[in-house]
Amino acid sequence: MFRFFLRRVALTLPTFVALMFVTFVAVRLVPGDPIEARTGERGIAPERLAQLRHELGLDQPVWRQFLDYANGIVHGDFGVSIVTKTPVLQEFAVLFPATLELAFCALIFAVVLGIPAGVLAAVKRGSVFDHAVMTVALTGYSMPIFWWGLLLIMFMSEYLGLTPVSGRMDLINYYFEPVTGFMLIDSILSGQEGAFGAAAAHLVLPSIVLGTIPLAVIARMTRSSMLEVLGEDYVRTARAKGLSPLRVVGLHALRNALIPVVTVIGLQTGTLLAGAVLTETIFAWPGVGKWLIESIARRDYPALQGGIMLISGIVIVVNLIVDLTYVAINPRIRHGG
Amino acid sequence: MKEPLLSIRNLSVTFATSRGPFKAVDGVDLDVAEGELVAIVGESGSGKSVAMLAVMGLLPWTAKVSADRLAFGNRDLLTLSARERRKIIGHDIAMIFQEPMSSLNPCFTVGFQIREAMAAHLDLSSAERQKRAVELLDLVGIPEPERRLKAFPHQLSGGMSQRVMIAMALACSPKLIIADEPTTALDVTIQAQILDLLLRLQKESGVGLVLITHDMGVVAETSQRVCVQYAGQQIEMQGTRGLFADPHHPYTAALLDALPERASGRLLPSIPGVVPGLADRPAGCLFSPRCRFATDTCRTVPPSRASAALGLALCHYPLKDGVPQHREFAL
Amino acid sequence: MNQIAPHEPAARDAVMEAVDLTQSYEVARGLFAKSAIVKAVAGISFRLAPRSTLAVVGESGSGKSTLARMLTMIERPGAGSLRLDDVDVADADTATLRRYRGDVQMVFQNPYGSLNPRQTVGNAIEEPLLVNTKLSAAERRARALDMMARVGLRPEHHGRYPHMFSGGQRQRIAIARALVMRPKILVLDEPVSALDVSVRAQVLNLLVELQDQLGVAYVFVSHDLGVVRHMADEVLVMYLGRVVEHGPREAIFTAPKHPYTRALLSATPVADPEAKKERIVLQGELPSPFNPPGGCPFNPRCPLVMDRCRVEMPPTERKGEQLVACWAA
Amino acid sequence: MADDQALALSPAVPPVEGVPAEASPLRAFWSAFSENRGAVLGLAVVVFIALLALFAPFVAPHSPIEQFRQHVQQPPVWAGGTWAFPFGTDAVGRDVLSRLIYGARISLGIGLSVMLVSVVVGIVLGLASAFLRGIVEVVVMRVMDLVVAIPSLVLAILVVAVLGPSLLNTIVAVTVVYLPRYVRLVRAAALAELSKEYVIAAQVAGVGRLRLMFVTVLPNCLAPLIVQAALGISDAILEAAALGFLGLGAQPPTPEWGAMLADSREFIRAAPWIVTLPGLAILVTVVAINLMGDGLRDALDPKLRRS
Repeated sequence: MFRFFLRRVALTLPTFVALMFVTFVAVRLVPGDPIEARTGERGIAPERLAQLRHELGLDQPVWRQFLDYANGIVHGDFGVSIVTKTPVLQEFAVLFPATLELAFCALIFAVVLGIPAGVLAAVKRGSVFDHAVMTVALTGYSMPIFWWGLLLIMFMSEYLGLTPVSGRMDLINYYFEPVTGFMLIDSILSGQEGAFGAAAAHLVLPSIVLGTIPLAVIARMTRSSMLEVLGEDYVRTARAKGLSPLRVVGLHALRNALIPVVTVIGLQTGTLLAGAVLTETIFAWPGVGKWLIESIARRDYPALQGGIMLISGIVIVVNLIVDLTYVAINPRIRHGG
Repeated sequence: MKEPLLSIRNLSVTFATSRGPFKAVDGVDLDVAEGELVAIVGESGSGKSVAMLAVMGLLPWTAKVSADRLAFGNRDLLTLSARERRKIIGHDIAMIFQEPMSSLNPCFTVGFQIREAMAAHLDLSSAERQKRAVELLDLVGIPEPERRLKAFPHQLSGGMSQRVMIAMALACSPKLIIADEPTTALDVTIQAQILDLLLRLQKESGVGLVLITHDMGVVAETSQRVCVQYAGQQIEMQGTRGLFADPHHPYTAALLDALPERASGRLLPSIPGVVPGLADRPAGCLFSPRCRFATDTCRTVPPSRASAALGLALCHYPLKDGVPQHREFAL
Repeated sequence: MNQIAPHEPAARDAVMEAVDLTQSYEVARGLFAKSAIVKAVAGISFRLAPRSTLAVVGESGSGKSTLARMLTMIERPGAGSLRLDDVDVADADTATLRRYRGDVQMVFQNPYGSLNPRQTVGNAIEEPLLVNTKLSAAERRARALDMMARVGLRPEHHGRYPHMFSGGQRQRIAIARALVMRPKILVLDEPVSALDVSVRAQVLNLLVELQDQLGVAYVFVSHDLGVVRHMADEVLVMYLGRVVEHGPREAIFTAPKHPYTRALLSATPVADPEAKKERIVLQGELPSPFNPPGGCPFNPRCPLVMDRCRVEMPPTERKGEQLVACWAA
Repeated sequence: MADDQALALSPAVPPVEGVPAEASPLRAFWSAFSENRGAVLGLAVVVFIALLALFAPFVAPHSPIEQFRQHVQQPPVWAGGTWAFPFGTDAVGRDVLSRLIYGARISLGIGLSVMLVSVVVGIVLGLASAFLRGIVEVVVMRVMDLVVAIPSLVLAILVVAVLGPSLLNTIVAVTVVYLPRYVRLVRAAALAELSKEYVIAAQVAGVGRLRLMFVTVLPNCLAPLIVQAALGISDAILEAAALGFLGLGAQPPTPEWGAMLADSREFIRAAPWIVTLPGLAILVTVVAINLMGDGLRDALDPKLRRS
């Protein structure tokens, strides 16, 4: 197990290096000189320019710059935002809990609905329920989520007035300093009555919007995995033992069917973070996705570079954890061939 | 003859396919008594497994099962509720499958799967179940049973897996075991071990055993009675010695002649053509296109069953000592 | 080690001669263990006479499929020599290999997997001619149709796809494809084990007739002793990558010398309920190829095992009509 | 050799009889495909939208960029508008229906070009890594791993940030994002085929590597690739629309559906149709293509085909 762990970790290192390389090269390819971006259109004295170039290490050879960049990242230095002048890592750390909270709730929404729906659809294959689940899943999978978000705001918030339109919190009625960065937890810690409800209400629509595609993917995957497993010889063996259908499906089949589903759930991390960019933009959710889009608009390339590096790094690490979990739940791999 | 454990009359199974209904089993009769070893033999597509899966109630929902009688002891399996039927399945009737490696659930230990069968049907404490599981593995010849119970199926070889399957089948002391090609996936020397084990257990416990196989050699060495199937129909049934000495259905005779070990010349007497599929089922006797004795009657009129003296052959002109008999003269 | 006294008929002219063929693989053992070296085939020698059939018998893990792959040069032998018409092809260059490729062809076990589902029967049979010869399209077609007729396929099957054909019919297509280059040797890897009895007889008969007509030699790999006894002139019994017994068919079947051959024969069910025979049921299973036993590989399961068997590999010696590798024989 | 010997077989080897002639592959495919009613419906909708896109200049009542200043934010005909602008007009008085019809050109165009480039590059890289193994495979697959590690939209944003927002760069960005799926699919399919006996049989027959790659193996990998290509079109349309929505795709006044949505966000209360209709157009198109793709999968992938 430990050997496997080491090997798997070692395999991700080249990906990290390549990621650093790509972000480094990409930002160098961006049209426009970073110095110009800093000084704006007022122009700059040549001596000052040379000094700035030296300060930023731009007078060094390219490989040297890359090594400095990589070295910085390894030591937690992801650059400094041009706009806010704060370190990128620090900005990211402030904003990331918001994204994490949203992504987590969206994933819970997707898993809690998706797996039972997929299992029931597979067991009742060909029934009205199956067709309904598959139709909803297909629609969800095909949904432009930015439009879906707007529709929900239009209907739930503007028309029915059930949920807040945007943001994480009702800041007029409640104010408290962030402790953990997670609004649900902080609202409880603040001790203010109604704060938790307000925080939860803000989360509902964004979670549904962000969870829609994962929900569709998980439901479809669970259904097809379940259908495949239900045809396996060992399920027939379980039925031949006279076990109840609930035990056959809920234990023997589901346990095996969940193995690929867990992998798919893990792979949704990327989808969730990508979807967060859109969802956060629509709901004015102060997370890293919205921040990334704003960085482009402000031509804040260090923030963009560092943000992409950090988000991708998180995805790589999560995928690594998923792989290790996969090993842990699959005895065939756990005990070697 | 003893009261049969399992009694089947005119069992038919029809599958709904996209190209219309497909009759996989067509009019099978079978009685199996306690302590008896009956073989069902046939080539692929003969419906031999499907018939027994129908008895177990293990067919997919696309299958429609009908029978004049399908009874275990004095209980009618056709009218039994699913819940009542599950009390018999796995308890009084157990089944062993062809692919031992894929028939065990890869996610659970061997011990869990054996104990589970007992937990479903027997009133035993968990310590008693564990004790019996150890005894069972010992009985089927698995060394170090305590350690093996903790193993996962992928850690076992094919032969070992089949022994585990047998132990699982025996867990609730069934009255009848159905073994569906239990040795086909195994090597010859392992096959010999498994067959010996099955025969020994059958003799010792007096359980009824239905052995489904395509191998005439296995039939000859194990069974007391043989039921031959072709294209879903039961075409002959008689005692094993009688069947090999004097087959009454032309298909049985041709099948035996086509075995290399029974042939004398350099060329084998082969059967032309292939088993009819869904699209090309002949009007009369299903074997008529390949039968060298076939007449116009055979090609147009479905045959009826001959007497027990003629092996219940489903044939217009059953063979006697290799010569076709006109039914009216035969009896 | 295996100084083979060559077989009398084969000694004069052999179309194929193998000396000490050996093949080892490095096998990854799961994710957690070190990879291991597995000797799949160790020191196999034989001579194959024209128009004759050499049967290779063994259970799974015996190395018989690896041997078949080496003989057809799908993979090169790790060591030893393989001579075709006195040319060593074991480590020949690509050009030599190409020249001899047409001389050794193969028929596979699974008739459903060995035909390309997107290739018509005609194209499958013509493909060897297309890539190896300069024949015109018309000539290729003529050769293919001729070969199809020989295996009992009708001309109208030329443009059909394999999925409409049954297992036995597909095996005929595979045989036609293998024989269209008129090879001297056909390696048949379990050619009938996936077929039903009635169809099996058709294919075996076809092989017999084609051997008479075309004079091709067969290497017939099988685990079915009934079929082997029917087809073979000579039999080579393998166990865990080694030859344990090798001799003329009658000698092997009527007077087996090696305890493994005897066990194999006695374990094979015979379709005759009257036959009373003494059953030798071997204990245990095939040892792990990663960790083969010392001495004779059969010693952990052998009923005649002696102390010597556990430490020393027995030499291959002539005993009666056959060559046997056993201390006790 | 006994070539001159009679070809007639002895009675012991009966010739092959009664192999039924097969239906043409196209007919067999259609009968399997048309079994799935959803797929046929999807196909019909896709064909309809494709025709609209193809004949946009003849079908659309107005120019997509002409601004009718007197008719700003006119509601659609069912909400009290006029037949002159059946789907109403947008904030600057452009005809929504015409913009939607021209938008179909852009979305389908992006989807098709992304798919075509991805399929071609995917086949080349996938086959190369499956057949050449070694360093080629390692490099190709590691690069694909990297692309996959970056969340799709984030990667597309990065590419657009480097190249600048435009329609063409949207295509490049979305292609980069979806390429790994095709490469991995082709490689996996090719590796699966390579382990089958017919490939070994072809090698024994002396078939060379190039022929093996493109004539023997590739046709057998096409079924999953076609399915992926169909579903890939819809994914590409969604991704491009998302970029358009973020202002990183097609630039105004191009009538791109995602960009139309972004333009109309602020009128969500006043003129809900400007928000609803472009999104609905995306949804209907993508659902139709996905329905068709599922039907293709059922028809082409025998493993999942209902028996």
